[in-house]
Amino acid sequence: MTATETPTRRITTAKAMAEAIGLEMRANPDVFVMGEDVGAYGGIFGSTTDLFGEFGADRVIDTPISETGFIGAGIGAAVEGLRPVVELMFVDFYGVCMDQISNHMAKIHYESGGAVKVPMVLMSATGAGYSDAAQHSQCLWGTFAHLPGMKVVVPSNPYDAKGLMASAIRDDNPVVYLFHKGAQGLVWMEKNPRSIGHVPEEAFTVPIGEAAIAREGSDVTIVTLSLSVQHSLDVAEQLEGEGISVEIVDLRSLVPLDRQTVLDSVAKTGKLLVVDEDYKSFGLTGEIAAIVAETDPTMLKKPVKRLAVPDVPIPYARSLEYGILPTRERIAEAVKDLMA
Amino acid sequence: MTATETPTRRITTAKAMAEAIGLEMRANPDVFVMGEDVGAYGGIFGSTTDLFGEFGADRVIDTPISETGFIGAGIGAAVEGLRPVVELMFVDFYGVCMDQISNHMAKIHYESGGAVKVPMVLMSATGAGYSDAAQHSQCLWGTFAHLPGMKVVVPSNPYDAKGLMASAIRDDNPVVYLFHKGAQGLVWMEKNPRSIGHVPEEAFTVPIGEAAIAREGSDVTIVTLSLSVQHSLDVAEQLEGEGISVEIVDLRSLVPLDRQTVLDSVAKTGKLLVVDEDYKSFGLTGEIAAIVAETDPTMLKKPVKRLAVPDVPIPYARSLEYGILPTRERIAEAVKDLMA
Amino acid sequence: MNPMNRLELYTEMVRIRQYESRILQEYHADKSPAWDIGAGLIPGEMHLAAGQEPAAVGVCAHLKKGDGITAPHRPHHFALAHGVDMNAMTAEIYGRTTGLCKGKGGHMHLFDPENHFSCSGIIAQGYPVACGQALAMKRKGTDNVAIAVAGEGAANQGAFHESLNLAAVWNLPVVFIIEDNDWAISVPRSDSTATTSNADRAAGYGIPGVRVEDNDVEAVFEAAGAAIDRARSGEGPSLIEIHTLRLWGHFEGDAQAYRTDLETVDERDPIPRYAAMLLESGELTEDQVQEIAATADAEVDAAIQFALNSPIPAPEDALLHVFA
Amino acid sequence: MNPMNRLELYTEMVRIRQYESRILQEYHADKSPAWDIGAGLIPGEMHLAAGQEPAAVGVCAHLKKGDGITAPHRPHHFALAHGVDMNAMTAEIYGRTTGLCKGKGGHMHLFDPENHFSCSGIIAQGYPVACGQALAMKRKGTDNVAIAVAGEGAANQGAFHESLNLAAVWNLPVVFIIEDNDWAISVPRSDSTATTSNADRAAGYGIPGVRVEDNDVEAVFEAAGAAIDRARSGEGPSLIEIHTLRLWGHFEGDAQAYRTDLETVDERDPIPRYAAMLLESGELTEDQVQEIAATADAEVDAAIQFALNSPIPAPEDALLHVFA
Ligand SMILES: Cc1ncc(C[n+]2csc(CCOP(=O)(O)OP(=O)(O)O)c2C)c(N)n1
Ligand SMILES: Cc1ncc(C[n+]2csc(CCOP(=O)(O)OP(=O)(O)O)c2C)c(N)n1
Ligand SMILES: [Mg+2]
Ligand SMILES: [Mg+2]
Repeated sequence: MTATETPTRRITTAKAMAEAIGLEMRANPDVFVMGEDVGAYGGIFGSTTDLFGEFGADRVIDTPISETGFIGAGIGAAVEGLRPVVELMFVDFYGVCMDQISNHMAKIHYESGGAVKVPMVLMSATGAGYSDAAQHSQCLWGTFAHLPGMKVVVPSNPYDAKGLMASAIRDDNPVVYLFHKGAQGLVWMEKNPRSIGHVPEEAFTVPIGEAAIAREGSDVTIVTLSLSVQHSLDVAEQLEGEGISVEIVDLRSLVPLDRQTVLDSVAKTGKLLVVDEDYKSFGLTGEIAAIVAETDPTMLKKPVKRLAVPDVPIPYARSLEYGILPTRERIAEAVKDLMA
Repeated sequence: MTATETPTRRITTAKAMAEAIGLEMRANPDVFVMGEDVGAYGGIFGSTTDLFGEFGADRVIDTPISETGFIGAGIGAAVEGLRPVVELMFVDFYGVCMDQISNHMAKIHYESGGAVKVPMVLMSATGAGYSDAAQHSQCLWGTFAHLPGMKVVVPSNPYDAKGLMASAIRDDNPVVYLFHKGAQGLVWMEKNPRSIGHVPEEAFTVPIGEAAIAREGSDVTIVTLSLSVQHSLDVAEQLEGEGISVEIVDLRSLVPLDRQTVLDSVAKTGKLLVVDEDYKSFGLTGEIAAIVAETDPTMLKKPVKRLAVPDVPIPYARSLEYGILPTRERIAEAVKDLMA
Repeated sequence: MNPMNRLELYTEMVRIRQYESRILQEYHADKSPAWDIGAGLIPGEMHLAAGQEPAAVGVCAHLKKGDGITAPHRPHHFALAHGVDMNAMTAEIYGRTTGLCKGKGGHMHLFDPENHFSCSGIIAQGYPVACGQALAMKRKGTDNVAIAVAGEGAANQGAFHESLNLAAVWNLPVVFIIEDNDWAISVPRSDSTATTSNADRAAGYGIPGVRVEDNDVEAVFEAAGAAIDRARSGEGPSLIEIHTLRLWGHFEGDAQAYRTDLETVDERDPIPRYAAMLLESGELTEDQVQEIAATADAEVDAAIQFALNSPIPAPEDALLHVFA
Repeated sequence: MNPMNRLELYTEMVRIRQYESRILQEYHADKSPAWDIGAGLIPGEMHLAAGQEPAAVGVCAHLKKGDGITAPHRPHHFALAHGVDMNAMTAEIYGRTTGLCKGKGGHMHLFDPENHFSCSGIIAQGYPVACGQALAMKRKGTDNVAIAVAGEGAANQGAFHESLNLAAVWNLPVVFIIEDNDWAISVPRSDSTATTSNADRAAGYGIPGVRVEDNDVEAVFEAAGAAIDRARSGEGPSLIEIHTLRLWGHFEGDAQAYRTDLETVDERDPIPRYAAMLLESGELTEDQVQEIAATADAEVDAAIQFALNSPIPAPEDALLHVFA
């Protein structure tokens, strides 16, 4: 810790991401950034704020709107030993470049029998809540986590955002880094105060593959991630007043998945609610429930509850959108159902 | 039934698909076929055999290798009231065109508030087992089923292949029709005799959204689909000799998913094995396990077993490939574990 | 071109500008105190097309019943010029049950099947869909055409290439429009595009390519007329790039700090320029200017009132319309 | 070009042809009685490049240490011409632990980092990766180049377009090669491609485009030399389309019933033609012809023996190498 740092320095998640990238860029000339509007604009969701000013157009590179082209170029550069951090502006755009991501970035190391490494970070914005509708509001982390060969991390707060970014850049594997727009702490979007928090100035890492107990509790386990951790913490504080003790597991990584932390918590509480802003079926909520069902279903004192987007595209109007998101109200209701 | 038909006429799955498409094309001039090598070649996996000869290049259209282009064109044509059947040669190529599939084909009806219909079939070949390696051997149905707005069907035998194709073409929604290469009954690939079977000559439908009990049993439920149904049937016959009674649920549709048939079978046997040739995590096996865990985990006399590709890309060498596929041996072993 | 048409072109541009101006105003009206993109009567991203009216008006002047358009994330000008109902469109932007899409689509996903109009928020992905519309029109034996619209940034997306090739190989009645407004969000054309004219790319597909340089509605009208005639008569697709102007930010809230050409933006506004020309030639009078503005104002006002008076969707209706 | 180079070009073509011929033979040797694609010592799809040797040999003659190649599903000729170890490559095709990829990749996924060589089974998707290699080469201050190879069918895929534009905008040292063998599986070029020369498309990116019409290794050598020099000296990318010949089926097992040009295929074989020319000019003797064939035969034989003598991977090794 440097002398100039105040221990309570509080920054946004967006700033934490950019700070981590900047520190790694300073430490390692092989690290560079590519993406749409990552340069002078600083990233549409602030993930590259101020990097262009420090590192210039040679290391913070604005790209054409050619995601297959520049993500593929990131792969080629990584294969040659560089460490690109590539931004896909919204995760919803994965479909124009998923071949490079899932057939190349994720598989080259395996296909090559370990001969080739792809040390690349693919970061992308996720999430709904501000009426950006069906093509700009998805989470889709379940889609990435289903496909082998890429690590998938999803921070819920500024500290983890910085530490996971450092880990991701230093990792010799492709890491998909998904951040929720609503947890970035952006000035122009409604935000939970938890999107701003204490983050040390110096470089540090948060290990990929380890979940965190975001809050200890004894009655009900909520397994969740990203913005839903913030909501769940709010709900847990509120329910504490009603005498319900909620434990919150913040997964932080989906691949590798920290199964043990999930199981330990469910073993303790016997009640599991999985909260996810991704689509419900064939995704995260199913995987977490299955982990318990394949380990020991008798741990469960109640059937598992899955709260996620109910397999509909994200609608535009606020009333409709909040009709399907895992809001605090729905989380609280689900916890209470489990307690009933 | 026509007079010329012998009730025991047996055809391959591939032929059954092509026959269904041909019948629908005869019945409805709005139906047409597009894709790579669907014309004179008859589809790389035989799904359009002989259609070119009957209907010509105007209704059985070979496309450039432009999946985004021609799948998008299918969507545009469907929006205008035609009923295109579009082939994506291998499902592994989804990544070059997934935006059209998941952001357009699947969402237009919803986004339009029901004003626009997209009556399109997207058919694609899936599956491993013949050393086609990491980019030509995937199943990926979990990926499609996770994303809302498209129905997803996966036949396991010639009869269902024909009936589901007819239903898919007549459906006013986009239907993703995934067929396993190894269940097509192709002359140039190792095959299970179950890939050839009795199929009536006339048009008929198999309803989308209804699972089938492929075999009744009382000790263990196998929930599975596609080629794994054939394997599971083989295993069930073998285990019958050892006094184990296996019930097999052939899901047939993933979207909509017939949860009740799964639950009824598990309620009866109390033991659930899910067999899937897709990747294990965040996919089908998790979803099926979760359905039980969220309904009533006490139905389970044993922890659920999930047999799927263990989150690795599909390797090339036969020894490696069969090291990770859900083979008959692994299915039998898993059933026996559940009986132990 | 006859004076009558000129007046119509002018009137339609003013109508669209009035629309965008009012949406601009209404959009920002209730986003404060802390400017919040999700707040207010019009939430979400908002991409307005002020300055780009010549493109939409010049093209759509040639369209008739049955012709289609796929527009991108910046769609209002083409929607209005093509006859999409202003009330229903506005209600959609306000997220109301009377909207084109019952509030499910929003400003980037406007669907009007009657006019074969749609738009999408994914760059260049309307191009393939327009090819499919054109394919259907051709198969049905009509002389209708499909218009595919995208920005100059979109011309570097794979879908652009695949669509032009497909349309050319299949000789489809589609006209591809590129609106070159110099910017793709903050990225100037020179950083994204390896050619100064996308019309040059048409040769790679053996189709005609034209670049209209001066954001002049009549120049667009001429170029579009030739391309649309060609498509209608079965001669196949064309590409038209229109050098136009993004008068405002990429989306509302965009501070445009990156924008090097901001100083000259106002003087490049195509509407006052066109008005001046018509006034000068006597084809338009000051009175008419006032009258046209007033009519547009009234129409837009009524549309906004219609939207405001329309019901907000019930939350549970979010579950409808996944499947037909 | 001096006689020495001609002999080398010839020798390398013969070496590759010998390789493809032997793989053809070995591949089919144990697929019967019912021909089963997954059976035998070499299972899976097999795309051989016989007839296309001039493309690989003419291009790779200019490459040096540090230069890279991304090849498509039909990769052997480029791999061999670029110096990928024949033993390790063959062992990979036989799925052995001594293979380039320990048996995980197979014939469509050959990775040789030492030679910066890779290939992929997804059409045109090697193009962007080559741009990235070129970007790395440029950032590292080397004068190395990346070669991106694809078929004429691939030139209609979006990745082609995005890559050419990206390489041009960023002035990358990459040379894009299109091998036009007239067919994409069963689809003739005329049904897939809206231009008779993909070289025409280069103009849309402001880069040089050349079409080599006659499947002649020397013509390829000339064109490639100019493009590679250009790339090395920092002047940016180029596109070369080579009109070549698919001597055999798309993949082994392809009956080619669709193929209208089958009759003239043999007479268009570029190797006998080149041999005849060199024999005629006296730069090659009949003795040398025999000797070159024998040397190639011996090398290929040794590679196949190496593969056959190598261990088959243990099934549980399938779980290795998901992550580094
Ligand atoms: C595939 C995809 N990539 C990126 C985006 C994000 N995005 C939205 S608009 C835009 C810029 C578009 O520029 P241009 O095509 O020139 O249109 P303009 O906004 O100037 O009208 C970008 C990058 C997107 N919507 N889709
Ligand atoms: C994205 C994608 N679409 C389709 C295929 C299936 N496919 C493999 S090779 C091939 C034809 C390729 O033709 P061309 O590019 O001309 O190369 P050639 O085989 O003639 O060498 C096709 C369609 C694929 N591998 N990837
Ligand atoms: Mg623009
Ligand atoms: Mg070819």
